[in-house]
Amino acid sequence: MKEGVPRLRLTRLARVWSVPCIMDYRIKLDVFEGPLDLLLYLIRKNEIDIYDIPISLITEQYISYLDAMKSLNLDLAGEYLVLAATLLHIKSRMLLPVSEEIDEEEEDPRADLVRQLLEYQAFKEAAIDLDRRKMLDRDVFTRREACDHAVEAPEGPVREIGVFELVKAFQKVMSGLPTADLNLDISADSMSLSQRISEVLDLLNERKSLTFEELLGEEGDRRVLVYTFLALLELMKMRVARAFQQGPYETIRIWLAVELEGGDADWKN
Amino acid sequence: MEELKKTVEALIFVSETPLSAKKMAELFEDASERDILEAARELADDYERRGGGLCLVEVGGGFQFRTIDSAAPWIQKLRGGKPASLSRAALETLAVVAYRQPVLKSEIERVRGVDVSAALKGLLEKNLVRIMGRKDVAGRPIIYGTTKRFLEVFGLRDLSELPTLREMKELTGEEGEGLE
Amino acid sequence: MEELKKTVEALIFVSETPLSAKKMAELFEDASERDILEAARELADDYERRGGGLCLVEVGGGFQFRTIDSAAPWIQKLRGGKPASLSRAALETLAVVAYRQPVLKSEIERVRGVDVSAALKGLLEKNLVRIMGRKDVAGRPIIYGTTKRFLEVFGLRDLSELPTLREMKELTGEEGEGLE
Repeated sequence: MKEGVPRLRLTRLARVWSVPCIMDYRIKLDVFEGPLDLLLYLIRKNEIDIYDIPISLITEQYISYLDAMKSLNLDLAGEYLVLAATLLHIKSRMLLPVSEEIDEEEEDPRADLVRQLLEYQAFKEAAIDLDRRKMLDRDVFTRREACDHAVEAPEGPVREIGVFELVKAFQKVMSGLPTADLNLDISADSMSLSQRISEVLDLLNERKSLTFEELLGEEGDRRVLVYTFLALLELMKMRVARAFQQGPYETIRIWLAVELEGGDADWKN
Repeated sequence: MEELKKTVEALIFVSETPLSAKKMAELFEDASERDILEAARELADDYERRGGGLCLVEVGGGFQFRTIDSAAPWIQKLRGGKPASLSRAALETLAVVAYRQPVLKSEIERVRGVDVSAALKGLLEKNLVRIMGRKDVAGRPIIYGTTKRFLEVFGLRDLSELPTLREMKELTGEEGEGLE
Repeated sequence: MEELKKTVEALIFVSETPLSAKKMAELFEDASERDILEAARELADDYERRGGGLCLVEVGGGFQFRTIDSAAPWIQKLRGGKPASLSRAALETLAVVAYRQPVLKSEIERVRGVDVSAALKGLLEKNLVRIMGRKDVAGRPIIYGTTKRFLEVFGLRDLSELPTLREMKELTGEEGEGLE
């Protein structure tokens, strides 16, 4: 989409609103950024005070707009229907007789919607402000490095990397695997487990052996407790740690099954 | 021209991203961050007074040379291809992230009233938005914020330079909407 | 400054390689190669007379901005201390370690489908990956995991803040829309 196109379309839209035809609706569809945007448009078109929206009128126009979209078999995002339901609900509440006493305390049924519209309007304007700024690589340009491939310097600091880049890299690697291997379920939980495994390893490395209680007693948090236990099971499965118990009811002691690499501070940091 | 000022000019020129006075100060033994800041701002004034094709701007916490905007059509012609531009969905999403950060996806969706997955993904890919971590509530949702690149692209010194959000502005009388 | 001269300055500035007057002339309808050559040489004179940190030189059949010689040591110092970015191989290896830790080299290689010795070595040197121990099986293979420094570089509090693949899939699930 070229810059300036939305404005062009909106102007055109305003002009043709009263003479609907298939093409116009098609144009209208991608002009709006969602139900709130459409509602703001209707309010502006009718020159309505946003603090005193005639709900019947707006609801009617809003719904006939949705009907038109549906009749054209255009994809109607669920969000449009949700707002339609909200409008109908407000309309029905407005029809209820209000008793005098609670009138003062009871909020106008439209209040929430108005707040939402005003908030959205503010961000819509903020978006326009952003777009009006001199944008790099659109309005202003900087020098480009002739050839800047990511060359790894063996030493020296590493540039800060966005988490998104890391996930993308992982996604890319995983996409090359058969689906059985994908394991899309890497959840926050398994990451917490990794974290705990690493911590338990550090602790074992430092202290050589620990009692079960010492290990579990480190943190009071129930969640951490569970992770500690799972981490221990994982380490035993990997045969990195071993647990010994002298006899029933005796203290369980955890040992490192293998020597960790030297005392190198590098991997303990 | 003074030696320090010359060097500062050369350093800013070769840096790929906005170069801060602090970073430059680390290179020199006998010049303070303050001296450097002064030299860089003098340079920026020089370029403005000269009124040529380049300007030196303070952006994203540093200094960067840029072309004047009147040259944009010719540069686009030289480089070929489409100019970088953001859709309205992207701009609105970016605005919510910028003003509300640290912010959750659900909050952006509440404000915009639509699903923002695609827009958010595009902004992450363009490195305008970043993942800041997770919120310590049930479900531990991801927290989003803007990047340094965001400041650079929109020519902002820092986030405080964003204009105030006109949140409670009356809607009536506001005509001529749409992006320009 | 004359409009053509400004534009010529901006064009030379943004060009990655020396830009010839001929190539610039192709962009303009109402300026000849000769006009452009004249403007560019005037600019070169301006910069020389100014005696700043930059100069405009005629090289390889075109014009190019360069920094003055005396700035070279500082530029080298700036570049030397510049944080390096990770290569794709390193980033992918790091991603596998991060998401699959505690992990063996053989597992990383199975996933990536290539030898990862060099990448792992680099990540160990950069202190992004660490040896967590050895697995108590034949050959006692080394177990790898990420470091605290890793969290710092990615701005995370702990590993559980890493987005899950499912969350990313939710963002990337929708096609089209958003940005172009």
